[in-house]
Amino acid sequence: MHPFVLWFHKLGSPPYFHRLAGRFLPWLYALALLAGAMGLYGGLVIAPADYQQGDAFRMIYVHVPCAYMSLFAYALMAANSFVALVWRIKLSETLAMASAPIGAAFTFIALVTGSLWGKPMWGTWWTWDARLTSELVLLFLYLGVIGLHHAIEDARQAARAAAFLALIGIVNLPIVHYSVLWWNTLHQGQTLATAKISPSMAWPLLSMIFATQVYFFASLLARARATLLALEAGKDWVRQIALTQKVDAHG
Amino acid sequence: MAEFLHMGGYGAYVWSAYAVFFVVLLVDAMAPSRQRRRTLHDIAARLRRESNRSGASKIRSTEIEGENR
Amino acid sequence: MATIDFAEVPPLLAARGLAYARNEEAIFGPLDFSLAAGEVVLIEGDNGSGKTTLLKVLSGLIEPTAGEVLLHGVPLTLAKLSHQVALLGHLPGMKLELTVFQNLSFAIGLGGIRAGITPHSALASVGLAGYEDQPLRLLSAGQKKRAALARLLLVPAALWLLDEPYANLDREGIELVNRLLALHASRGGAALITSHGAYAYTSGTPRRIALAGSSPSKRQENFVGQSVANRDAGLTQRVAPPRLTDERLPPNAGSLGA
Amino acid sequence: MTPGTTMAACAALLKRDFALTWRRRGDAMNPLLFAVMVVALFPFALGPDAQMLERISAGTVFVAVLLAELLSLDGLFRSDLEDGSLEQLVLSPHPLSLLLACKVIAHWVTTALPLIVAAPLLAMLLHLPDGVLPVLLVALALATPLLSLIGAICVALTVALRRSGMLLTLLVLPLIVPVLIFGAGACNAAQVGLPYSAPLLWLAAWLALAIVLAPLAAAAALKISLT
Repeated sequence: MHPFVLWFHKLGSPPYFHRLAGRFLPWLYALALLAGAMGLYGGLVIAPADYQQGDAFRMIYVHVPCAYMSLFAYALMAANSFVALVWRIKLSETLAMASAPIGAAFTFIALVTGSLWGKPMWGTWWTWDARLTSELVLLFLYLGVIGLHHAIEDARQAARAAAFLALIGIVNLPIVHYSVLWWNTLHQGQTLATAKISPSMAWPLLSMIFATQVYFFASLLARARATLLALEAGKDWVRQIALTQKVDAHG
Repeated sequence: MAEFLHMGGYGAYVWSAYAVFFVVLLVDAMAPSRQRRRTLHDIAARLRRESNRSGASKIRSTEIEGENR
Repeated sequence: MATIDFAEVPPLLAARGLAYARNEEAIFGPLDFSLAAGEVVLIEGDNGSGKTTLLKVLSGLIEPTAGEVLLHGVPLTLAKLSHQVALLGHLPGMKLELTVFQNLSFAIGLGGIRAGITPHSALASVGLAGYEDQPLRLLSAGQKKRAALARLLLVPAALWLLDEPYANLDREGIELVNRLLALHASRGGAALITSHGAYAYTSGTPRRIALAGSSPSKRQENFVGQSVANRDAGLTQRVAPPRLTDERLPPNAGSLGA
Repeated sequence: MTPGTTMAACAALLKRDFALTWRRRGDAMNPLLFAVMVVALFPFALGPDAQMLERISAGTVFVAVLLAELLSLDGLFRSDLEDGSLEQLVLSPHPLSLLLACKVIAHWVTTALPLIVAAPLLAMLLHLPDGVLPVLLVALALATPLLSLIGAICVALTVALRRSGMLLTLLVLPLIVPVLIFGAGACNAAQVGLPYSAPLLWLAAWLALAIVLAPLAAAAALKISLT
């Protein structure tokens, strides 16, 4: 077998993944914090106020990365769900289900910050804009996946059922988006000014997007590690960890 | 500094947005380690229960373990 | 039956290393056994020893965690399952609101009908003649069981999987089940039946498969299958000693040192 | 031994489900009653102003009908699961997707069709203009089977749960947003004199797609939740 394929198989084994992810985790968290700090400094301090929106535009540095990550997390969840359903790989099930709460968190932030941004800019907390509505539907989809996953007792069956729902959702998302777009243009035209963004405003945004992306992977790995421990509770490698942790706690 | 916090009159909105961002992500970041601690605690408790119970059937278990190998 | 060379023909049903686990907790297995046409095998085990789950796995309803089920030597998948297996579980699989006849004709529509039998004759042979137009909910528990048995007679399945068929039945009913099983076996069918041992299974001792109960001492004694008269020498019928998984091993038994 | 044909199996299943609905015909009227009550509540909440009711009529009827159907969806496989018939369906040698399609058809005929028949009455309560009524009926005829098909997938995913009502709603609602938008949108367009054929055609296209794919998805989902 090709060495890469071999490595991939090895990665699929829970103990190996657990060890490897554990080694990466601190670095990922550190990188996310660093990039986040850089982006925030650039966004809040260095970048000039927008000539139209004033300082309100600074919400872009949390809103846009979260909105982007809400879609990215869903895409990753759906991809892992597909692998989990077709090849029944335990790690993929775990990763798919670990993506859901993080994605839901990002979606929630995107909605709330969007609302906070909309109030001073459009004069309203909420508008039935295509993007906002799609984001709301996305949140419902996430909640559905999480709800289904928690409702079914058998852990692996729960993951498979929720993964199936995630796949149906990804078919549904573009349909929702375009139908809302169509519905919205029929009722009211809303045009958002798409001004070109200056470099001093752009690089903090990129830095923040990078930070949320790295944070997402860190949180994903941490969640997947915790879930794998519960899934493999009967296995020797988990018991060893449980015992050594206990020793640590006492000594 | 006050001017920085004021954010040109949008301070309340901007800082609420950032607060939501950090609070939600902080909760999210705490969740895995909490779950991990709980799982390990449960497993350790189960191991303790089993070792208490298994004093009598120790010999048989080793026999079957031998068959397994 | 004697003319068939068992060494050549694959057994009707074979299980190889069959095991099922839920949430990493072993429900049963690994099990190895086979079942030839004309055989009736009793699966024994205490409550919770995985009898019902075993039947569901054998029927293809749920997939085993390890091992495989072979039907006529071909791996069983739900998609390939065709008119071979009839499962009678704890639930009747019938509608209380509908009449006995409506229920049976639905079963026939779904599974087809065995040659030379009608719903009426099937009902007569389970002692329910005259109950055709009675809604199922008006029947007693034992009569419902008999109606479910009539369904088995009608459907052209070679392998019967009966979960606690003796439950809710009086002495006469138990004899009826045994008679039906003997009839089915004599026609070249086979049956696996479960029992937790509280009922008298009479009329010739069938071969037995014991599932691991929860107490280890019992398990040591009764895992060996007893053979019946029509078992052929060409078949290797082995019931593996039920293995303990890591789950049930005490930590000081060496499993952690691995 | 005579194995039954798939056609015979589907016919038997349809016949059984219709017979069952007939036996429980009291319960079968519940969705209809629910829709009537929901529609009747709107004038109480918004006031009897005929013009305003006219404006919201198509959308209200649509929402009421979809909610009523959603309410009945929970029971699509419930009784079959409880008495073991669902296992027999899964174990039957015929394609599970076709059998599930038959169950969806039976469900649609027994719950959605009465709702569509009653839609003119609901529309009249809210002063829907007579000219829009045909559009409403066509839109409902396209949207309700879509809801039944999409709902069947979600019901199949939640069937093994003891209490699935709220979760089922959470799963179904985001999936039927487009159906609602296009169905009610067509009626609203007709009401203000705009062309309404495009949304209806979209609905028809999705229905065609769902008829093919949804039973397959529902069968796959059911197999996951029964393991």
